Amino acid sequence: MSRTLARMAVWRVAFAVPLLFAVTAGMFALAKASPFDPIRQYLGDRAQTTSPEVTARIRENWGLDRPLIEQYLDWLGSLLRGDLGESRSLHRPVTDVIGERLGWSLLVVGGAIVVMLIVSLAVGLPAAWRRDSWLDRFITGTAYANEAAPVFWTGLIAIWIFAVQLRWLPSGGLTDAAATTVRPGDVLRHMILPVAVLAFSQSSWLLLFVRESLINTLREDFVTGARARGLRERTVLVRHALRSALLPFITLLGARIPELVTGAILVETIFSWPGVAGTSVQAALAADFPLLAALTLLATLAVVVGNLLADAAYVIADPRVRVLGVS
Amino acid sequence: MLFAEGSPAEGLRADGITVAYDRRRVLDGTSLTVRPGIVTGLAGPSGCGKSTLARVLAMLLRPAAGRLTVDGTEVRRWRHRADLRTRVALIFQQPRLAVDPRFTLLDVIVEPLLAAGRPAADAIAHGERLADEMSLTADLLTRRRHEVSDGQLQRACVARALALRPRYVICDEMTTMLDASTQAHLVARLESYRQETGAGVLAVTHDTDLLARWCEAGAVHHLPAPDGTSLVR
Amino acid sequence: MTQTFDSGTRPGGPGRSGRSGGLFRRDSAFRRAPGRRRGSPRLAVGTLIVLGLAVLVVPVVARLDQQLVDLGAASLPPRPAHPFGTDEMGRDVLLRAVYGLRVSLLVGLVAALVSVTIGTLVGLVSGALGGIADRFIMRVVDGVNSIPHLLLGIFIVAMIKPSVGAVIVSVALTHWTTTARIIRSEVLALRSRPFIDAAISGGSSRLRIVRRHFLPHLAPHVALAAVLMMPHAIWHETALSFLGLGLPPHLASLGNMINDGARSLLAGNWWASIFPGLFILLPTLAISALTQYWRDRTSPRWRSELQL
Amino acid sequence: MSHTFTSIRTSTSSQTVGIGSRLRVDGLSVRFQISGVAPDRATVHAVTDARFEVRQGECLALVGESGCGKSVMAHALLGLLPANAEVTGAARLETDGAEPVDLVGAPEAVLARRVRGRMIGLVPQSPAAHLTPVRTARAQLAEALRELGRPAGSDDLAALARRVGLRPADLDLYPHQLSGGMAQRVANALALAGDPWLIVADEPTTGLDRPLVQTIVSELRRLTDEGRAVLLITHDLRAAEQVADRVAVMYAGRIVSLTSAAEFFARPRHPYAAGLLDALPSRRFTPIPGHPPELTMLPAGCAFRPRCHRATAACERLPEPDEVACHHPLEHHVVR
Repeated sequence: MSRTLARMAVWRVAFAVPLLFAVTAGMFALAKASPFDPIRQYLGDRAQTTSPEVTARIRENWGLDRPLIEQYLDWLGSLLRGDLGESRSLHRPVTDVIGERLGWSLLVVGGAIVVMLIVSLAVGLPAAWRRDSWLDRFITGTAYANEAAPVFWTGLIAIWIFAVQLRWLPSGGLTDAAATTVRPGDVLRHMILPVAVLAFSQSSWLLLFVRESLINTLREDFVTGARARGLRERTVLVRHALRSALLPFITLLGARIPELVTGAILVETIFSWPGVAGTSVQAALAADFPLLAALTLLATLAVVVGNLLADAAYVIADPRVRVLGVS
Repeated sequence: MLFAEGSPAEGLRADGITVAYDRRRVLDGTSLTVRPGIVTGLAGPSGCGKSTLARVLAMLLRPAAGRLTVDGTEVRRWRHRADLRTRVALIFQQPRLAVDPRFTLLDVIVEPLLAAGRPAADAIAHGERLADEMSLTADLLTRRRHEVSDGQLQRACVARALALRPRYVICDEMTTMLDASTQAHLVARLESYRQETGAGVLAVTHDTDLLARWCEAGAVHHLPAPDGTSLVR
Repeated sequence: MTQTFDSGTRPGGPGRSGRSGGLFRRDSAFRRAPGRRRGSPRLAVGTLIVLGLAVLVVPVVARLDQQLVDLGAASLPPRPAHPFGTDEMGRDVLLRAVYGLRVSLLVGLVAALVSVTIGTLVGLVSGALGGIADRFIMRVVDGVNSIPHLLLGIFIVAMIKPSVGAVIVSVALTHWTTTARIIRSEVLALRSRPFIDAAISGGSSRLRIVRRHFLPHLAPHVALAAVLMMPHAIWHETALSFLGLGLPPHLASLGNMINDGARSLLAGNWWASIFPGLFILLPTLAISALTQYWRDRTSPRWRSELQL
Repeated sequence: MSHTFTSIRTSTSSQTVGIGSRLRVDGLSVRFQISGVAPDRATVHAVTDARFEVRQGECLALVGESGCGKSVMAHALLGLLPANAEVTGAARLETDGAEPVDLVGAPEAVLARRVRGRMIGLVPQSPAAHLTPVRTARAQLAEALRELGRPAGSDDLAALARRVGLRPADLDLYPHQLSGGMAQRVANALALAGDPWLIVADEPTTGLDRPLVQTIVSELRRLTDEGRAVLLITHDLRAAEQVADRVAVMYAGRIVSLTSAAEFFARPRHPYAAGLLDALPSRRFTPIPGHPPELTMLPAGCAFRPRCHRATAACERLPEPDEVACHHPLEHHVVR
């Protein structure tokens, strides 16, 4: 089994390298084709007043006049050395910008994953168990409605209800406006709404999947086989139906990471949470290529690692795949 | 022989056929000849490559090595490009998988005739005659796959196989899923076709009674078990 | 013999011996009705017709001046004159929401069609070629899929000036992968079916097999993919607009409206944000309900393999 | 004390003197309601008015063309039918010294705790599909033994494995790694885990090679000689011939003939039974004309009438259900 895992890990890494190269090349090409002129954007309103020679000299020492390939290789070289370059909009090294914000994003996304898992299992399984009862119809209905509602809209509604009307929770930010230091209790209170909204928006899809998977498994021959052997209903459900129904659940968690990142971008924007995902919006608004490129790479890496972990967990859990390995 | 075109029927010969599925060698230098006018048998435990050999004989699977000749002409091109492919008909074990879910039974029978360019009205009339020979009643012909039993579906598949009057008919476990009465009926129909046209039939099955009753004496080939271990495993 | 019958049961299945449906009726899950047809699609169809008419008729009847600002009527709560109230610039929320919906539907439709076309072509090529080519194409698909859609969208829009075209391109370029994967697996599954071998043995040419077997089977999947892609595309267009990277601010777009409304939300006037959101929710919910109903009816109908 | 499989006849639980336990099926009918089709075709009459008995130490073979409703019988007896099935009539398990258990009305709890695995053991069709794919055979066997209150130590498992012809090491395989024969043996072991007195074997020989069918048939024979009752449901007449004491023939959901095996195989009196035997390659190899009727549109009277060459006007009426349900049974049909 470990041989399969090793083979799969090597295969995934071998595949990830060309992918990251392709992503960087794509982004670089798109950036070069973009109508925004980095020099004028850097100079901001001073651009009209500076003489052409000055802009030419800036262009030169930024190396923007060199052939594209050279610029790309130069940029890639620095990238590999860990120098992500300078953020044009924040005028600080990209590594610092990401360094101070990544932690907060992981906190919200991590919290959302935990809540998402618990909610989708706790609600999806009884819905499947009592299929077509009023409970099931209510759960499925809300899940489909939530699936159709954009997360930024549900976020605003959450703010309106809990922050504006009921005043239980702060409407955004990391700490109270007045606070000078970052106290855990304060951060926790500020974290509740973002995590809840992100988890709620993601769990509806997962919940429907868990329900569907269990319903189909209950129709399988091996469940009838287990019942025919005289096992108690609970044993059949837990040790036979659930075990094989929840297997694909693991791989799909890996597949949901891109949606999770999408959700994080929107949630951090609504709740003005100082995370790295929200920063990508400012970077985009300012056409800040270095910061945006780094963030996109970071997200892609997160997804590749996520898929690797999910597939590894699947190989461990499902004996059928253990020998063949996941392609 | 009653075949209109082509060279005299000398047999469907497979020599030294080798087929491997990702490292596992399913057929290793297997040879078999389906002589015209008689019923040849092919037996062997499940997993010994019977179905693979059947698909090679029907020119649907290119072997890794070996030669296939149809009445003296060597087969060089396979599947779509094999121009002798309508001379050999293959009947599958699972009728439900061998029929497109959207086709009615009549569509199934008539499709080869239409593909050969026969005008629609003429093809349908011929198709209805073929269906009648398989005692498929008219009301069945408008039904689709999920509205008929395996037995009725396999009768349509046999009618389809005989539509272009093939010289060789390969029955790959044709009646394994069916009951004795339907089996007796299908075999009787193929026997009358063989006597009428002098076609060669290959019966692939592990049912020893059927082989003994249907095949020519002494014309039954046995393929070894896949890993050579005792059959009971 | 497996006589296959289509067997979804009527609601309340006669098999039950009349036990009332208590809150947690002690009735084993194994004895529950094996899946029931959903309600009728009338509500969903009705919603789509109403919205469709609104989008087509209203812009002709009530010309909307995009630039008009009437601070006197700023942030009025819902009232007969303004059923959805007015926003902080005094513009009628309902009228702008209809215009916004029109743009969203347009963007959604075009983006869905473009992405489904690309996806179908890639899926067909990958499925038909098979072997090494298929594995390579699928690696590319996995690659594009591993970049979060919105982030890629943001990147594309950031690099080309925000406009309707930019949004369409970004949504289309990020969503063709799901369709490609569906079409490819359908083609691969179909190719391995014995009835394709039977057609080949029966003399059918490659072209005829595609026309008689592949297209009729793939058409519903392509249509379903396109229909399912619509709400997803609307969702992304409104998200980009909400982030200020979608349609230009002055243009009435549901995303912009919700974003503008957000500022006044904290002051308690909720209508400027909440109502436009409904215009995103309703079409999406209606489309998903319709596809759910359609999938129940046309997928190989729920079949109880009665082992007779 | 490892779990030894003493033969039922000598074990104390059943008196060798009394008639022992038996299954009595009396007027059992199973109908399925299906929707989405025309009302007149909405009811599938899978089993109608079945009446038979199986005693300990006896093997009853239930034979018939596929699609005649015999496999539904196995699931009906164990209460495993889906919810859209309506089961009426009676099927009683009668054991000496205990009041009878009626399988038709029994709630799920009684079936799960007292009947399945303990009184009735099911040997399912396509055994590999009836094993949970993500758990080893050993885990499922040990779990079955524990739930049925039997010792489940490693030597008990080894004894049970050897009992059905498996090496103990085979138990560590997953279902997808088992060959056809091994899966069949694991299914037998699971069916015997609770030492039930009635074994229901649902098409145990379908799709298996001849030599494998031989081992299964001799295993079923051994179970009967051990004193268990065996209900063999199959369309493989050759297998039935080697193990059945009595043969019930089913056609279009009804039992049309219930006779001793000797009489069925040598001198079949029901036209359909004769037709079934004549169709065998080892006999006349002549088909029965026509098709079996749809179970949704059964003709009035004897369902075999359209295909029977001896049909007369009398056949409009349903024949009395006795040994041979036919108005004009064959008297001296010799089967070559």
